[in-house]
Amino acid sequence: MARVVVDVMLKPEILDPQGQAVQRALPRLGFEGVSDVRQGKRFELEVDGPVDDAALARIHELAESFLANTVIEDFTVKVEEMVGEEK
Amino acid sequence: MARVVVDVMLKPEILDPQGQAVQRALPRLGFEGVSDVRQGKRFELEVDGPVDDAALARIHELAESFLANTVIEDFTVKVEEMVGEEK
Amino acid sequence: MSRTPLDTVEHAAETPDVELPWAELGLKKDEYERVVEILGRRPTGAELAMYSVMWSEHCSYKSSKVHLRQFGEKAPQSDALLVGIGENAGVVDVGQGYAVTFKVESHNHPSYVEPYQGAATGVGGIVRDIIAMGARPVAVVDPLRFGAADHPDTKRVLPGVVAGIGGYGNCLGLPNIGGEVVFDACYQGNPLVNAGAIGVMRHEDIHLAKASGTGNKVILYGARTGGDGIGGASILASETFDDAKPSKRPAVQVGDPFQEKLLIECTLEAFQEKLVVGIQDLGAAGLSCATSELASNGSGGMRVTLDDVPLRDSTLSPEEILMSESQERMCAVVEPEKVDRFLAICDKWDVIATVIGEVTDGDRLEIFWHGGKIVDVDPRTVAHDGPVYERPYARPDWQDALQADDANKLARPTSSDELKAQVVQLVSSPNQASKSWITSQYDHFVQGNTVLAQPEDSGMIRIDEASGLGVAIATDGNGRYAKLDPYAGAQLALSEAYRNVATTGAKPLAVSDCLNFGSPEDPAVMWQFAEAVRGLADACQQLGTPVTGGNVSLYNQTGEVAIHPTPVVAVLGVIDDVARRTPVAFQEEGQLLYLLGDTREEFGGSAWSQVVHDHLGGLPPKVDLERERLLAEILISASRDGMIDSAHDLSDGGLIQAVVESALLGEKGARLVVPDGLDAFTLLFSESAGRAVVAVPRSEELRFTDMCGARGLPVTRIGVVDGDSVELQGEFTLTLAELREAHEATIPALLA
Amino acid sequence: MTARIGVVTFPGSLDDRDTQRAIRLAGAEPVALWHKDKDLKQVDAVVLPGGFSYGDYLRAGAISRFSPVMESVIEQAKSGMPVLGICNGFQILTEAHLLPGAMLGNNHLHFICRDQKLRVENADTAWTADYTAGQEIHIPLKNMDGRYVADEHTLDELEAEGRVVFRYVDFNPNGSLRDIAGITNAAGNVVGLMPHPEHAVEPLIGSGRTDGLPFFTSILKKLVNA
Ligand SMILES: Nc1ncnc2c1ncn2[C@@H]1O[C@H](COP(=O)(O)OP(=O)(O)O)[C@@H](O)[C@H]1O
Ligand SMILES: [Mg+2]
Repeated sequence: MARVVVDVMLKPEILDPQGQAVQRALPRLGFEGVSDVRQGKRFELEVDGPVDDAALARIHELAESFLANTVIEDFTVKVEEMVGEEK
Repeated sequence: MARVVVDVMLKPEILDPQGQAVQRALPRLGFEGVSDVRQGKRFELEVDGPVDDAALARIHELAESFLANTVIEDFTVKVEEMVGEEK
Repeated sequence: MSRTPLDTVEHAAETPDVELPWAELGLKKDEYERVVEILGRRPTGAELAMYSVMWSEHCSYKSSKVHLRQFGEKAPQSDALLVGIGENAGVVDVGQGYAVTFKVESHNHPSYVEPYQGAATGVGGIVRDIIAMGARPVAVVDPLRFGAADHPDTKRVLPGVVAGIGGYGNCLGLPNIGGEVVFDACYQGNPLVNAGAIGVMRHEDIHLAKASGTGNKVILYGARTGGDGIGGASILASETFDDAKPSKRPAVQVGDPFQEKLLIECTLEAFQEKLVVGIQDLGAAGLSCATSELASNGSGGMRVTLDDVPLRDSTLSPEEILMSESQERMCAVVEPEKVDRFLAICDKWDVIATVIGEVTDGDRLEIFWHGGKIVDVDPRTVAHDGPVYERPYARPDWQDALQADDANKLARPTSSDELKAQVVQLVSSPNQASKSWITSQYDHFVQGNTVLAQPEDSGMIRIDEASGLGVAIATDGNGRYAKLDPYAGAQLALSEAYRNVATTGAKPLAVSDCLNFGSPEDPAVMWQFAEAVRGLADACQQLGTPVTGGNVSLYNQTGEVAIHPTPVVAVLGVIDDVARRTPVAFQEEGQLLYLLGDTREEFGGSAWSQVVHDHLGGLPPKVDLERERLLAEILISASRDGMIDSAHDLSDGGLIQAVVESALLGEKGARLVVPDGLDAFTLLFSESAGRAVVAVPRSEELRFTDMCGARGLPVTRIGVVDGDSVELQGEFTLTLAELREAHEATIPALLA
Repeated sequence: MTARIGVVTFPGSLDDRDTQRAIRLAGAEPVALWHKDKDLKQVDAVVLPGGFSYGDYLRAGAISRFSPVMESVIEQAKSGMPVLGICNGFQILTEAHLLPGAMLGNNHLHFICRDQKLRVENADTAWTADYTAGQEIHIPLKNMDGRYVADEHTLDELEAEGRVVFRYVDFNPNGSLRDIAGITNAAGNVVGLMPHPEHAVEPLIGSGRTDGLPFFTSILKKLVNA
């Protein structure tokens, strides 16, 4: 069992009103110094069996054909490693 | 300038209808071997200035009070390092 | 994980001295002792879980029951009532073989904690009540109350609530056809999120929540069961009772409207094939409620194997499974030979369905887990024999002073300019301003039968394409009036909803209500509650509109401070042909404007007193139910015979508010004159009840005024539909453009 | 003879019954199609109705696009069968790449329901022949994800080929690029739009106008005269 994470973000040239709404709210919350916010989706897939190159390639294909719409979105696939700070 | 990423996911015990819908669709797409899918939000914040501990603490606070509703969601804050494969 | 040994009935009998955490589960000592007495032994953990949730205020109505009885005792004789109080929702005959079911419920507290999901699951819950009666849901309404419009937290709560109601209702394909949005600081920590739904069926399709027929199967279908909303039960699940795991047991549920849409479709298909003997939705208290109610309302007992419940979280204990409030689940009782077909329909709709038990010939509800019997109770004692309190109540000592603080003595405008300024101030105030920023987030069109929706006086749905038969619904409540006089306030809420239905041309038939109050443990609040119920029951009796069901929400208070007593009343009406409906909007220039009813100096609790003086005191407008009935008859006749082409009831904000709304909607102005015997100020702002303003084509003028005269309804000509401004002769002129800006800019400016 | 027009029901479709009613009112025969069946029951045209198929989870239309019925719809559409996608149906058509571009969340982030003014830009498609080019109509609009986007090149191409079928007039309700409310494929048989013509077919109901009826009479005439 392993966790594969697919992050899907709107392409940079596509307007992201959700991200903008967040950014606009920040000063009101007393929060300065953020020049841009983008909001996207994060998928956590629990994969049975080993995540070898073949498995990754298939997840890549899944992301490309299904989890993201590549007309408007970019994606990244990564095998989860715990980074940073967890709440 | 640095990028800080806040990932917001529904707590594991909370129903995730979106993730379930994705998971249920997978076999139809000929994709087996994924035992669970959770869908959450990813916020990419472009921060001016250095991301020191103080800045991270404030982003943490922002995530807790605004980006996530901790009644139903957990979040993680991390400074972006390029990991894995980028499309 | 699990305690050893399993706390079976046998084990409970052998270990009478084990202390159970009844207090943590919300039971009082005498209540726990009563459980022990009923069972003749200590309860098992699972039994304790069931009794504690079913005997909670929310499920047992223990504080309110003694008062609510009046709705039955005083119920007017009504041929229309097919199913009354006590079922999931009341059912009313609307003719041509059609029956309509409707009900309003609250989801106040969850909506404060998680506005989107709290409100969304509120819609989900009320819709399941409607399906459980055998009906196809056809519309929803949402009476809402928030804290001050400019309070920062309102900006968190309101958009989330509205998005949640829309997100769920829109996704279910239910047109939202009415509701209310009220702002008042008293709701700051306790917003009121009430949701109502209407469903339609043929008489023969009415279903009830009962499990009958030995051998019939109990099928649980819909979402898997998770650890939602089971707070206290987790204590029972822990190794030792103080080693709880609360963090894993969310108090707020997440709704899945898509799952609910599938639930609607597969349930209706099962009804259509006559596969269902009894049915119950799973709402508060989940399986505890569904199994005990189905069993106690049926003829036999029931045996359930809890291991067969499909779980989302495999770590759940049996107690938690019994208490889980996971959304989008239903329970059906099905004859054995029809089970396969039932399961096939569920499969067609991708809905998980599982046989979890069967009806037995005894009279016990028995529940098994891992082979052991963990529940063995008389289901009636769980579902119906909960405690009943006669809580003390007393008229609060401040009530006299409040009523003595007479709003009629407040300073009135002294010049035409001041009068004009106050008109603008009124129509732009948050409570009186256009709510279209909110209501445009709701689908009004889906199902293709919406005749009237926001901002009409009542929502109206066609239910028969061939004949044009339709139903109308309006919900109203005025916490300010009720604070001044809860008895009259409840009657005024009913009067207004009744009037709103009649204004659109429909005949009021029946009532549902949602009673939102503070803590019943406060005698002053309990008095407000008792008065409001008495007022509503008396008024329903007099108007001939029975209460068919409703909901009570108590403990809406922060610390010692309760919300205004807020009885919200929904009135359902019927119209033979929706082509005859009367809209709010002015239709044609030249039509004559008539004011129906008596206008008195009545400003207590009025919008004017709030907006201009930030004042609440005095007495609310006088209640005159016979007048309401007469007004309704006139409005209905006039609509049926084509004597009026628009009508608007007068309520908060008075005449000027109504005229401005009709003018803006119709994009046609009005020239008004002050009739003899009234002053301009009273004409514009009085909130006397029992009134409406109608537009009468000149060709109908005589016929209409003769009809009013013959029946004794005061009718006063106050002007004409004309131009592109609202003018009060000799006082002021406001262009429609100015009025539109004033009326429509407020809410977006506060919330967008 | 009359035309048989299929209306697909996906799980979560909402306006399927309304669309069947509109087809009936126009004088054609509505035929219910089921998402799990590849069989199109020999219909002459197909409508993908509005709603929230699969709850609009993942992306509006993304999951439905992979249903069995869509295999047949895609195949038939490519060989010329008229297909109309309304709202969620339009989203499915873009996800299925039968129409270019994509639908995103409204720029104001809210669901919006209103009676929307549109201009008919192309009255030559299978579904718009009963309108005249340039005609302005009012059709109810109700959606969460109505923002049409495509890259500049695609947009220019759509414009150049006259494949923008409807444009929002006076008010752009969702931030759609170039005010686009509906488009067609190069052959003109596949049309998608966000507003709901099926909710503007009876004078008393919904918006109280009948500006949507010509969709259904257009296709009926085309099929009957074919
Ligand atoms: N939360 C809401 N949801 C749906 N409709 C609403 C809501 N709030 C107000 N409305 C609608 O807006 C219109 C005006 O509301 P209101 O002023 O309370 O009406 P009235 O005074 O006639 O009861 C009515 O059609 C009402 O149903
Ligand atoms: Mg009204």
